[in-house]
Amino acid sequence: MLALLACVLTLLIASALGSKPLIDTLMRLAIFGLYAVSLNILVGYTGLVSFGHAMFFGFGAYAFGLLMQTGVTSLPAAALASLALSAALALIVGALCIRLADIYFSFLTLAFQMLLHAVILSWVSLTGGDQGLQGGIPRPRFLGINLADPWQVFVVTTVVFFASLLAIRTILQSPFGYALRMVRDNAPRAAALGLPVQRYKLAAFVIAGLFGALAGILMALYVSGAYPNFAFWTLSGEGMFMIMLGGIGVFLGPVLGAAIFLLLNDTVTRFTEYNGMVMGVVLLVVVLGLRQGLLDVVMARLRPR
Amino acid sequence: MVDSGFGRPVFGSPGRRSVLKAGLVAGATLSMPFVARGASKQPIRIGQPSILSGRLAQLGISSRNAAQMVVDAFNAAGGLDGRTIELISRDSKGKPDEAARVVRELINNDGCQIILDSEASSGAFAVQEVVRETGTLCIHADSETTSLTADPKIRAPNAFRCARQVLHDSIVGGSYAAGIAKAQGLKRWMTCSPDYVYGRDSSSEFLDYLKMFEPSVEAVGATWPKLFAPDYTENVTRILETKPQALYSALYSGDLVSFIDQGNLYGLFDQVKFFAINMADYTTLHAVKKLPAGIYSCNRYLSTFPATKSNAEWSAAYDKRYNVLPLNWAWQNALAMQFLVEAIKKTGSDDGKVLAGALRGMTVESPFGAKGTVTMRAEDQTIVDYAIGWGVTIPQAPFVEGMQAADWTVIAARETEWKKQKGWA
Amino acid sequence: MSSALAVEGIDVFYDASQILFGVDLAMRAGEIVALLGRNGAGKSTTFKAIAGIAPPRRGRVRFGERDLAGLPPHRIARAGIGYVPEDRQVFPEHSVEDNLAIGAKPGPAGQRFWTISTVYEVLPELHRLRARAAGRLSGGEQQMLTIARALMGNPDLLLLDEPTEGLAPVVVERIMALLHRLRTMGMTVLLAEQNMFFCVDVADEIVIIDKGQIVHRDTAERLSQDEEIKRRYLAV
Amino acid sequence: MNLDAFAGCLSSASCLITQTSAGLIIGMLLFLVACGVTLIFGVLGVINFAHGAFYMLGAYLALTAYQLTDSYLAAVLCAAAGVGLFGVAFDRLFMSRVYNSNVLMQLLVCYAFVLILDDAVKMIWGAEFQSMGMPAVFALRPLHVFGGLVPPFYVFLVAVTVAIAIALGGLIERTLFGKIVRAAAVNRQMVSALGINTSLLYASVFGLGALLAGAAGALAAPVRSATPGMGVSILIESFIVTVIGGMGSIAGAFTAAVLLGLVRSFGSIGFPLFTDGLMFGLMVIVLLIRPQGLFARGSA
Amino acid sequence: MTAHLAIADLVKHFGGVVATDHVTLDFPPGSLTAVIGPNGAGKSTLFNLITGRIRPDGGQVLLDGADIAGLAETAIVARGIGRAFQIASLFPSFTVAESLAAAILAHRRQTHRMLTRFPLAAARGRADEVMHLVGLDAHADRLAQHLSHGDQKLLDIALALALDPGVLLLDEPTAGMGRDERWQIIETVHRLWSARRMTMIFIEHDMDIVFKIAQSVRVLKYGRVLAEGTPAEIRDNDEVIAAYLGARYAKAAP
Repeated sequence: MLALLACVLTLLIASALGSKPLIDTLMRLAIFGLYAVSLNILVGYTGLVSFGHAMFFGFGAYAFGLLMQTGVTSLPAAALASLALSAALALIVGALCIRLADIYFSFLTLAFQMLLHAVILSWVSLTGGDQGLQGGIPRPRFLGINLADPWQVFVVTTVVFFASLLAIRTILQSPFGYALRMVRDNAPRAAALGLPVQRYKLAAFVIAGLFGALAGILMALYVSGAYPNFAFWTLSGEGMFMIMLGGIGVFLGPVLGAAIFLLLNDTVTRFTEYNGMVMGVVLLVVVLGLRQGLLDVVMARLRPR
Repeated sequence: MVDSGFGRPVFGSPGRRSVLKAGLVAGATLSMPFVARGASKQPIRIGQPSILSGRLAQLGISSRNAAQMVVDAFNAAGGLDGRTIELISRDSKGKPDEAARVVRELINNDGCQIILDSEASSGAFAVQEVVRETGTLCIHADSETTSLTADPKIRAPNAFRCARQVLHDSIVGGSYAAGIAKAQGLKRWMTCSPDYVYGRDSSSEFLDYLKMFEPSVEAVGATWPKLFAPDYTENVTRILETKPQALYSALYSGDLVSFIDQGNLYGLFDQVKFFAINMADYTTLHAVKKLPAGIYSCNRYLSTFPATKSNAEWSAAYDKRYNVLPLNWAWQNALAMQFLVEAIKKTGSDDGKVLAGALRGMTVESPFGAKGTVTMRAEDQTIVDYAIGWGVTIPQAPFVEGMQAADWTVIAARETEWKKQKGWA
Repeated sequence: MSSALAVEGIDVFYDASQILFGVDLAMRAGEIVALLGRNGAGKSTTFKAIAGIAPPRRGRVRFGERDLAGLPPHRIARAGIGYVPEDRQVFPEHSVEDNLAIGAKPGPAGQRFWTISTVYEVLPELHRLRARAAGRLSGGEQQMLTIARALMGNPDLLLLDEPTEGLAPVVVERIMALLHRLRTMGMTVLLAEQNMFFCVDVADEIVIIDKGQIVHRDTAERLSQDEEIKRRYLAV
Repeated sequence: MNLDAFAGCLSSASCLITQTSAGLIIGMLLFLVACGVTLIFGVLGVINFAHGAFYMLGAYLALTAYQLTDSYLAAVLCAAAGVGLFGVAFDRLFMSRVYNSNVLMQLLVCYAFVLILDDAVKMIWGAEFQSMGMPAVFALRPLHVFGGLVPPFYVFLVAVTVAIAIALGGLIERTLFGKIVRAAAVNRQMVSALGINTSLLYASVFGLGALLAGAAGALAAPVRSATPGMGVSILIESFIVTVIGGMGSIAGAFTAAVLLGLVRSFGSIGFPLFTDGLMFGLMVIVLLIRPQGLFARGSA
Repeated sequence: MTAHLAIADLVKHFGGVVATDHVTLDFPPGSLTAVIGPNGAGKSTLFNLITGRIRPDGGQVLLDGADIAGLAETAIVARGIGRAFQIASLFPSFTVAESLAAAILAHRRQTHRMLTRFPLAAARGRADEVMHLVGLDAHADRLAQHLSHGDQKLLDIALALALDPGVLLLDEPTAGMGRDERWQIIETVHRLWSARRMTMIFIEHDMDIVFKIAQSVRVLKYGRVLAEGTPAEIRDNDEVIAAYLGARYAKAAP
């Protein structure tokens, strides 16, 4: 209900203001917010520190873009097919990665991501290499929706974003979600209570990959293309940045983190080309000063002992 | 309000909700500074997305410098009935999605009516998609990838290109190299270009035209260092192993310098004739501490080619103002901005459609023209008749001598043929 | 001999759980005191608190003129306290001689009585094993090595945590002999033990710890006669 | 894929020699950077993601020192010392605060420094790429060895790297400092209880790792142009080396670096368009089969 | 009387060290047994072997006559062996009620449900029951990480109880506690046992507690069974006394 309300409210505010920059900002926020939330399913809720989450963002974007460009006539069908492919990828990569513990898990996810990145760069005939998918992504009408119209793209993105948040939240609030937290908090104890820990790690990996890919699909729609840096390690790093900024212990923390990250990025690039310097300093202050995300701090203050 | 079941609110508690809202409101206010802008005598805003940080930062910086010089001259001369041009350059960090965002922001947020795109190719394609959607007038000033304006699927009526093209360079390079191959008996050719689309296109098209102009040559191998590779040892040894008589490379900037430094160690350039299309650009020429004599190169930018007074003056003015010599990207952006300024003056308008109409087929006088002028070809909205030439390096200024200028009638003929083959013309 | 240890009312916690409850313990220089108690009574924690590894939340650790509580372990070691942990903690991939070399340092007054050669003199078996990786020594040899490693730091006070645990009787005898020798050299030793009879043999005084508190203190002779105390705190 | 060329090279002595020596050279430069990463991880348990940035700093410091003194030796020493000191400060002021935190915190502190240092270099030295040029002593013709070509500068580089590897191995294996460092890697608390200031020890190890990165940047400066952001690709490659060799093993890093160098030099013949993919593929395979690396905790 | 849980000839090596050396023990249904022994006697290893956290090198673990040795930990838990740990092993970010509900759902294999809200009503009711049983009702909504040490130990036991186990293994339930807290927790444990008559095995160092509540005692030393019997028998067993006071010197002592 609340998600629906927030969704309608967002759309109303946006249409009332009718401001294109606001719409752009909100769309990017929805994309990166969803991406960060999906990463946080792993990092925050399951305790799996993936260095390679952008792999799914990039894969989703490319799969969708390529399907649309190579003649799938229905946009929802292409999106669903891309999601299915991404889930299959996540299943395979995840099954291999979760066998490893701690830092080795992280490294293996990174290695797989860089492998995908290398494939995207090398397979020029399919992916366009470093120049990305060119010529735009066709947007045939479906169900009366015309995604060639920016406003309708915005509406669809917003609806998908809130629906995804609702879905992720439902999952995280379900017995399944609590099982993931058990794995995060104390995997050996969870096993001693009869929980098949590895299976749950894998399921979390696939779900996170799925929503990461969905964010990638939205991104492909937004920029009307797909680029290798969608699957580059820097985007994985920025995902971490976002969730650390906003807070990994609170559901909406990553969304806030994404919002701050984007606003900071957009504002700083307006005034200086030394964007990295500013972002680096902010990151240092958050990590060394607060030692947790903003919403984590707020929640820690609010919670009675 | 939804509870977790044990009385602990987890989602949408008032605290977090208001934080989120505050963020949105802050975002909205930050994003709309133009709301308060006055209406009279407002400047004509031109947005320039470019790479100002990271390994390609000098691309953006020289682009910005050159465009700013033209803008300043226009404003100093009184602008358009007192209306000045404001150039807003913004960093995309070389990421295509960020370039798309910056362009949207420049258009929607900063009220730019015109986009001067100073992105590398991948960014340019992203910018192209944005301006296709918004209909904003756009000139790409740095992307050399031919398909951007040649491929009917990709080009857009409101988007122009004011930059050299891989195809043009390849035709010229092929014909120049064919002449030398014939004279010196260079039969075995090899390529060493960066492993990305520009490098691959450049190598294959160069070889195509080389073979067309001199059928006796054969390509005996190719090696593909990756972009920004620190190390070229394996490529150098690969070339030595293959023992070609001549080598073509589309490496540029720091990568080309590293390649030359590392090739020198093996005495590579004593053993093969080296055709480096991107050698003749000042930072590259200066950065190579021991520039081998006898490297064949196309001009990227040289103040001595075309050997005209106006070219030398422009170069000197740039050097004086920025204390650095101009690069290839500088002349392209200077010219692009000149096209815009002349279109504005000619039409007295800042309307994109009107300006686009004026730009199509426009010819301007320019130090960078092969014969003193450059034309924005109407059919595919890209420039022709700019100066292209090949020469040979010498270790000291002016670094390149024996420049042979290209013949644009040959280029035009071959280009038409090529487009027909592709089904684009 | 002026240096003496005085532990005053220390409380030690591991996270939420309190292990020591106001432990007091004083000893004079040149004395051998045994801290006796069952598994989990708090002996090791007391030692870790003194050595700075588990800093006390409350209380003081006076050593000579200084309060060591809260100092990092290396400062406490340099103040003249040599620590031999209960599970020995040799550096397993290092040779015996390297283990000793890592422990080498002058004492707090700059004395360098204990060197590799004096240690080998006292413990000739270590000389024989000097090139062997410490991880491949037997339990008794490892115990000798950790004591020797602590001696290499020329301490004024030696903390020996359960030196006989899990060792064969013949090895226990060797350690006993070593302690007698150290006593004649004037070394101050605080010893943690579960083994009553070992304590009676080597210690001047015995302090009994139970459930994180000091419950009894007496001379070794008197305590060995006290069946009630023995049954209550030590036997089953 | 070009398997004919690959087979052709394998059957030609001069090709084998040239490509093997090329692989060695690539491997040596990789090792120089990777050994710092592996040293810092082996002792401190910290993955130094800022190591590539240290390498960049080394290259720039060397460039400036060379311009000022015209002495390559001074340039290398200056870069090594400068970056080493920077590493010590970085450890004491920033990293030491997150030693006890999770990997994520450490990663983010390093990431912050990658961003900051890239921009700092741009501010100080400018955005244009710069090249040091070959010092006159090394501007010699390449040597011919059994039909293969080997440049003298690379002979020097290989010699220096092998010397550094041996010195580092000796330092870690033979000296008291090395013994203490190895002991601290196993049991920091016990080392501390023996009177050794482990904070200082950690800082010095971090400084040593940084010094090696600085030296690597300086040693590579004559043949690699310097630009802001140049550390990234080196960082990724040295991570592959570190992971394949086994985190913490100097010998492992050396072996893996040579292995990777050979993969690159022969891969450029057999699979010219996918050498990057080959390296990541190798990393994936090693992680799957032997996650602790080929030489888990070998000599360090 | 057949044993509820029986261990036959169990062996476990770690490297060259024998941690469990041909141990044979049995525990009758509804018995309350203490396992004692010096450090390193193999008590915790024994628990790990029973619950399948580590695999035995040889021997059998018989639950109601069926061999469960070598099964996965989750499979063994499913057969009704619950376990609490020496250092309370909890889910720090869960409230007490959430911890228990999660444990119940995990045990009932209902954690795969993604669309229902946690906790299911049935689990919640059962969680309330268990909370009441161990007396943690008042702390239902406090986070596990914020509980006192004693309450953390209780919660750890409650997690095991939530599985409604036939056999409950408690590893040092009183470790790290003050005098009064110890007795509180031990009273709770004893009350649970007498109310529910499950087979309960606990490791303990506090002999006062052992002798007060245990029906029978097993003594381990160096991975072997040294003695077994009633508290009174153990108290007077010379070998046991010697093991604690030092073997070589036991006879020499006056």
